[in-house]
Amino acid sequence: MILLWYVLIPTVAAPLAWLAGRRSPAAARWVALAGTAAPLALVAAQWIAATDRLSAAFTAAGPGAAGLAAGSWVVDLRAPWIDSLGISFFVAADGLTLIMLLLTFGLGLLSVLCSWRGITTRVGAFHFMLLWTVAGLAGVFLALDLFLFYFFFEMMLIPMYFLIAVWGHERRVYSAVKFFIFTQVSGLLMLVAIVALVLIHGRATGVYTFDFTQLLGTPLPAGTAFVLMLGFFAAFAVKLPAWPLHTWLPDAHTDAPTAGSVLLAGVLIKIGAYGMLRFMAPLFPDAVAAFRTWALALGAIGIIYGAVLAYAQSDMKRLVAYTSVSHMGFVLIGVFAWNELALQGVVLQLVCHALSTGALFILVGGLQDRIHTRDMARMGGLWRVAPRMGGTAMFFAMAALGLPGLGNFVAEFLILVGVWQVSRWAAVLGAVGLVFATVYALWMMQRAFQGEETHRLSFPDLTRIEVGMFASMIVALVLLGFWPQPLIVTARQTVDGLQRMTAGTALVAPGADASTSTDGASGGPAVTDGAADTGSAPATGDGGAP
Amino acid sequence: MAAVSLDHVLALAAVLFAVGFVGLLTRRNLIVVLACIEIMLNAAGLAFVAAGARWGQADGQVMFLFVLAMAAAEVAVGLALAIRFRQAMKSLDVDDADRLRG
Amino acid sequence: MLSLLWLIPALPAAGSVLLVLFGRRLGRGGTAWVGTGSVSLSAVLALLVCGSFLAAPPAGDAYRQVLWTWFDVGGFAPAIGLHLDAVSIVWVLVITVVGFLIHLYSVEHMERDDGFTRFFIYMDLFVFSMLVLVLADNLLLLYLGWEGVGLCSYLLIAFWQEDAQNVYSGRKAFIVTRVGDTALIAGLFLLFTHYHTLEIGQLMHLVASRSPAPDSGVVLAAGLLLLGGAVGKSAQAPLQTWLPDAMAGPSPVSALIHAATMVTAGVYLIARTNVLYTLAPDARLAVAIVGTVTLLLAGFSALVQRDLKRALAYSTISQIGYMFLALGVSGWEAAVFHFMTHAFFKALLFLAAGVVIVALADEHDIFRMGGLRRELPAVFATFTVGAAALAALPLVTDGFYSKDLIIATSLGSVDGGAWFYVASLIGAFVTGLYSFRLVWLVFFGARRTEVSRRPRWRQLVPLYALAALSVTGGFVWMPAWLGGFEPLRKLLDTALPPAPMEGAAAHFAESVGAALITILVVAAGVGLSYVLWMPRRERTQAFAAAPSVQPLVALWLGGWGFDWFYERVFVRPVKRFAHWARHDLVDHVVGGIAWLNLAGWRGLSAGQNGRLRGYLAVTGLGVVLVLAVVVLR
Amino acid sequence: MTAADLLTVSPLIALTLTAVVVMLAAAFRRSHALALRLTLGGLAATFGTLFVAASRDARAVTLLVSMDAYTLFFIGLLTATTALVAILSYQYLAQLPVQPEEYYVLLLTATLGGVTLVASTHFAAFFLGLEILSVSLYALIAYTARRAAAVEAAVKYLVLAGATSAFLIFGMALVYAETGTMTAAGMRDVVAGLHPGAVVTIIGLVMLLVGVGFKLALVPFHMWTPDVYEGAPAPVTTYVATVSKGAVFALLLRFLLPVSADQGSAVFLALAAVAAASMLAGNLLALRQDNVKRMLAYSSIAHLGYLVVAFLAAGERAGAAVAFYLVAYLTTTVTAFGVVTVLSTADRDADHLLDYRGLGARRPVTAAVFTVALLSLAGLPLTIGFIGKFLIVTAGSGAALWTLVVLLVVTSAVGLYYYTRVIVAMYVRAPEGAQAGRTAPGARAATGAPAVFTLVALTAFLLATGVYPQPLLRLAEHAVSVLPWP
Repeated sequence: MILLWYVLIPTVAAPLAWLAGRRSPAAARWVALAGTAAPLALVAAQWIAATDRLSAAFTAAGPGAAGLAAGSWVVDLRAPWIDSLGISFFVAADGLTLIMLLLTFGLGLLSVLCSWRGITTRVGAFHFMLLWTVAGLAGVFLALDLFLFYFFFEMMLIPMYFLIAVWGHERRVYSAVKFFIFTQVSGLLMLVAIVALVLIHGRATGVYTFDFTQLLGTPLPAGTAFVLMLGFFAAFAVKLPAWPLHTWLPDAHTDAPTAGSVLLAGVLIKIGAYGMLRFMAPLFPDAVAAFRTWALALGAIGIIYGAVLAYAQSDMKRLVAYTSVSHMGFVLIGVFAWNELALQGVVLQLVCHALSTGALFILVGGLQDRIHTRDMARMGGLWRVAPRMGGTAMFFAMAALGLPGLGNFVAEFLILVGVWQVSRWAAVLGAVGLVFATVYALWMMQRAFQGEETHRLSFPDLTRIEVGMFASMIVALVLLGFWPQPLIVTARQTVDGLQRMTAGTALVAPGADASTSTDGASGGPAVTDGAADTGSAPATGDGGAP
Repeated sequence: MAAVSLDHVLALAAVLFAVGFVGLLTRRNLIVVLACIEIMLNAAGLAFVAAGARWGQADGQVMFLFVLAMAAAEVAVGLALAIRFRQAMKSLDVDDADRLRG
Repeated sequence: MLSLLWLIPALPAAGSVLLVLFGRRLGRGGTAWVGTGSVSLSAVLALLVCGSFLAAPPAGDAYRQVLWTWFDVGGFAPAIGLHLDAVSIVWVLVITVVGFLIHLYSVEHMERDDGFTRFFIYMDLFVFSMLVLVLADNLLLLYLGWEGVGLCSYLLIAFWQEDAQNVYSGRKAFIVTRVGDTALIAGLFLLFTHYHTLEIGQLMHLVASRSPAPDSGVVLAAGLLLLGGAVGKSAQAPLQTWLPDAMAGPSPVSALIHAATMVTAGVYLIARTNVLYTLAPDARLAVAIVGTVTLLLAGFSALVQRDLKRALAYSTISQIGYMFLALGVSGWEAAVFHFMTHAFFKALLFLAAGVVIVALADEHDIFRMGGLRRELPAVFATFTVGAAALAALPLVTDGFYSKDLIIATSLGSVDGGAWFYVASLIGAFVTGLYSFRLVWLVFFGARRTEVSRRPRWRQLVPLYALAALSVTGGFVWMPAWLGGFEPLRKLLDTALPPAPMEGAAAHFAESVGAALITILVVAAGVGLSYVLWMPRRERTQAFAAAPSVQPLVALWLGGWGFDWFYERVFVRPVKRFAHWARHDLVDHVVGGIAWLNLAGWRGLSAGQNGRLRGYLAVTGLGVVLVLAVVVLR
Repeated sequence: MTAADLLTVSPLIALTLTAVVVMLAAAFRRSHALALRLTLGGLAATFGTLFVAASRDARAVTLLVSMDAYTLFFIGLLTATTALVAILSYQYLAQLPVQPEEYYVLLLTATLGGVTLVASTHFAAFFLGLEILSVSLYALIAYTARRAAAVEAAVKYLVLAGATSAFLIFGMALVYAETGTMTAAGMRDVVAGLHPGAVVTIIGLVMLLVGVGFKLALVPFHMWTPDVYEGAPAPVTTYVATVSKGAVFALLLRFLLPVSADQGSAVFLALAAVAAASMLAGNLLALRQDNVKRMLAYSSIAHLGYLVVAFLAAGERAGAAVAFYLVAYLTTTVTAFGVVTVLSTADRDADHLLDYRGLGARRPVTAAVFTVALLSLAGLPLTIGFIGKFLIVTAGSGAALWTLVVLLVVTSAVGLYYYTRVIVAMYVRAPEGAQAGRTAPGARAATGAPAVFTLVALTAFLLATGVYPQPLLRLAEHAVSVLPWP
């Protein structure tokens, strides 16, 4: 049942925050703080409690419910929902889920904090929307029923839309609608693909169900699988965003309020990667393999294109937004490389990018609150005015360009080394992207913080809340840079499981196997027949874990 | 007595129907427009009578009665509306009714 | 004692973190103590650790200390591990000792600067990164240090960040070196893919045991890729363009980073991975060619510079070219030797130059200096020692021993050749020419600018110490004809293969005759420079300004037009594209779709014109259309 | 007809009696409140009789009507919707200079027509129901006859409805002439056995569809929709948008159900083309529409297009999807137009986008209700509209109607644009001066407590069903299970 609380707490806190907001803005903020801090504490506790389980070697094999029962999943809850369509309220968490939940609530907390002073109008409603978004995000990462997943996937767009449209900046309406339409269209395409998959599965087996674990391994003709995979890919590529479906992102990020940008960049776009990992590739491994070259090309183009466009911006927030396009290109090529190195890199990148880009958005937001512009042409030399801010910006600029010693480097290195096994040119282009990253990061620093201070600006340096936020993010990034092992261990069973689910398909090339890891660590191809004996055991159930 | 074939009657009904519809398209006076609708309805009624005759059932004629009744009701409301129309638009030209658009 | 190895890099790191957290509260005095103190402790510790290493060499002549596993993904488990052997010892000692001296110097040099604390944060961070680089036991950790020093280099070049030009120079340094790093990291990918480890010792062992067989292409590729990284970091052709601009930073920075330590990281990397180059002769040849070309290009550029520090920068490039040449002809140990001596005298030169520049109120132009022999005698003395070492004046300077060794190796090594030998001699001649040109122009002749500030002990002590080292540093490896006292060589032999000196050429190269040739060439260079810039200074200048010569001088002054070329071929096209695409090309497609929708709306809305008969017509038309489709199908 | 039959048709009788009672009551005592109460009471009684009828298993009552679960489901839907419209009308009518009592009579007769439609199994009942509905609507649309717009709307509706009725009857006659059957069962057989050579039958079917398509406002018979929606009084618009369409669609399913079986047949193609055109044109037409009533009119065109997609997908699931979507669409539309009604004043209806500027601040509850309704129309999660759209996608995918499904997906994205325009107007602060010269009617309109309560209750229904659709879905499945699925 603990999993339900992750959705319920913010869901309940949301209307409370609204009501509290009618009394006083501060009350709403505190409610929202509690509404994100409580599940954060909860998920942290669960993480710690599950350490042993997570670090145990991957025991089970094979896809489906068997894999679920076999220890990689922490808790799962299954309740009937819309029986007649085979839809159930099926939530479960494994290591990857825990990581994503940590990210969701952690950045949710930061979003509340960074709005503490910036948001002054309709405070209650703002926090209502914020908590609602968080609830939806949590649901997305927990759902294992494809309908439920889609339900949450679409649901959280609504509050996010409001966050941008109501509390956003100049072109907020345009950006919000663009964001909304992009994600909706692609989401609906995914819905069509989901439904088609369910129907095909139903016709083959007589069981109509949206349960992801049962849908795994549905035999599909190659052409059909490819089309269905494209449906999923469309949704996740828009979310990610992959070039050329990215154009909503710079607008949305630029015009969103700081909290919105943080959640967008930190968590929302991670759904794209999460969905590819969790659903797309295991469901259609051969189709993904067939699409690999194209996806790698899109990812590589995205890396370079995003970086070049970031360089070309004069709006600082827009610049940061384009860096996301670039960084998510790494995620895309990592996912499609589909070996242990790359996948671990992807997971790490999700976390590190959330921290580093989130911090940059908070920073730009703080800057905008102070000098009422994001145009770097109207900045310059701000280091002299606010040295702490300058130093912080420098740190996160370095994170953005993948400086070793910070988590981003480990992530990007793992991704690239994994991609290298599959496609050298994609890895090389990715590495070239790092050069471009250097160009835009340093250019941003120069225009905003270095150079001559000509505009005679004067404003207070970082506040205590801000120092606290940035310090925590800096510590986290450095920690991840030198000791990312806890995260890797947490995600390991998930990654192993994914590898095994897709073992024997074109996605996991037997030749590439040796170069990754499986030969050294656990040996040989995955044992799929082991599924039979563990499969009879019921799912772990509610009592299995805290 | 040589029976008129069904096809001929239907053709006649179709011609009547077309006349009515063309009248709708070409005439602008509301009263005439209403009359054109009558023509079309009656064309349909004629077709029903012929169809009933083909199958030797009373159904076709019953339907014709329904059509008549309905046409009467429609004209009643239509004429009442025509009065209102005249008051509102100061004319009976249906083309004058183009305030609702876009 | 050896187990304290980790403290050597940790101390400067701690100093840096302390300054970040408490820098403001510490004040200038406290900052100086923390900043310099951490490095000095590190230096003392380094001496102790290295001493105990030398006194009782551990098994295998290397000491490895694994602190923790960095990460472990599917068997790829690089460690945060340190590796100490003869090569790292040389580097660690130079970094910490020279680093300490430069820190001490900086306390006085930077005393009036607003960014005092920031400066020491960066400097400590740099020392930390550099130590990680040379102590890393695997290539990934090495890469961490590698990028770390790149960052610090950027931060310090752009230290006076109010001036956009400085920031530009900093960015240029970072970006250009990162271009090389792309090659390096690709090399890492390649090596890992084939050998499943990046631990240097294990990797070299695997490479050696599997070669020459199927991997020879891989080894060649890996060698070239690593060379790419080295070229970037060590400012070798064709990525040398960033170093002259890097002189925008404070002089101690130039001394520490852009002369003594960081720029030799490439030398370190290639020496470390010498197995690759031994097994891939083509890659090694590439190293030699890069070195040769660079030492000549940079030497001629140094000849015409007007900015004191730029001249020194070009000389640095040139000297590192020597080291690359040495590496390329399998003279690994010679390269390391030259690195060490170069660190001493080049740091000295930069520090002295720093004093001069500050003394003349930030005057960089050597033609507006002059006559400082009497005004700044200590500086004159030490600078001259440095210049002499740079020019490799025989016997009394350390530069002579190391450079002569390289020249000899370039001829005598089985991998060497006459071309390399000739080139290195030309280089030596040019070096003599430009190094003493600086001495004549700066310290002799008429005084042109007032001296406003004179060095005190914190600056003088490092100058004297480095001058002493510049004289004595070479005595650790005397050539055979001087008695063959060579403890350094014995030390390095434990970690590096000796240069393969065989045959008649080697015999000649190691003889007194060859040394005499070198000495003569150097003397000719120095002598000519006296003639050109002491008695005949005006004529020389007139000659240089002559229309027929001017283009060549301009070419050399601009570093052979590399900047010009890159600007047009790489920078501008990208900038132009970025500017052109700044509103996102893809967005135009989206806009087009929106426009189509809008057009549809307009068209359809025009139909809703409120005319009843029109509506009827549409209905009728619809019926006809549907019927036509249905019936005629 | 037996006494048992009388019990079975008790909903029809109850509704008829209600109309008579209200009319008589108005003759004796002119009281708006009384008329409303009687109306609601009668509708409640009708609703109650549904349970009586449901408990009996007698099905067909004469040839003309069938009181099966399908019929009862839709009668319940229609009476409930009518009751909601009646409640929402009260405040609106009270502030107008008209005699309001007959309005309710017309409302009830129109509903009677609709109920007859859904119960009909024969052309006669079909035609009768349709005409009762239409004639009542003419009067309803013109109810505020002092407004020229209302008269114009009524005239347009009358002429077009009359003409298309003629098409319908002619089509019926042709089909009857060729096949000799006028029953729903017979029609299903005709459609199922249709071969391309039967030209007259096909022409007849198409002409029949013209009449149906007009009522449903499918392209190209949609032209009247925006004008009538705009011109009619807001509650009447609500009614036109809901009851009349729901009834006709229920009928369509009953009579032409086998169309979906043969995807190559002429009628199928015709309907598919109509559906595609409706989705496309409806959504595009609404794109930049500043008049909210017109915008909703255009959007209704698109929604009916979606429904036809589900209709064209064979199978019981698709039938349930249609039934569910009709419930979703009707309740959502009532909510949306209910907001328009509540905000309207004696002078004019609150139909311009500018009227909604800043509504979120002025009337947060009403704005929230409207937002939910719009989100439901857009088919976003947490609302009933989402489940409805999901069911349609499922149905369409099940029948492999990929072109239509993808078109649905793409065009509904356009829908997001115009729905959010209204939401934006309500919540996003307007630039200075944009509201100059425009009065905001919502600020002055008295808040009718029952109306607002109704709206909130409706909103709760939209949300509850959006989160837990299972009961309603079961009901819909049960309702369509009685149809003779292939």
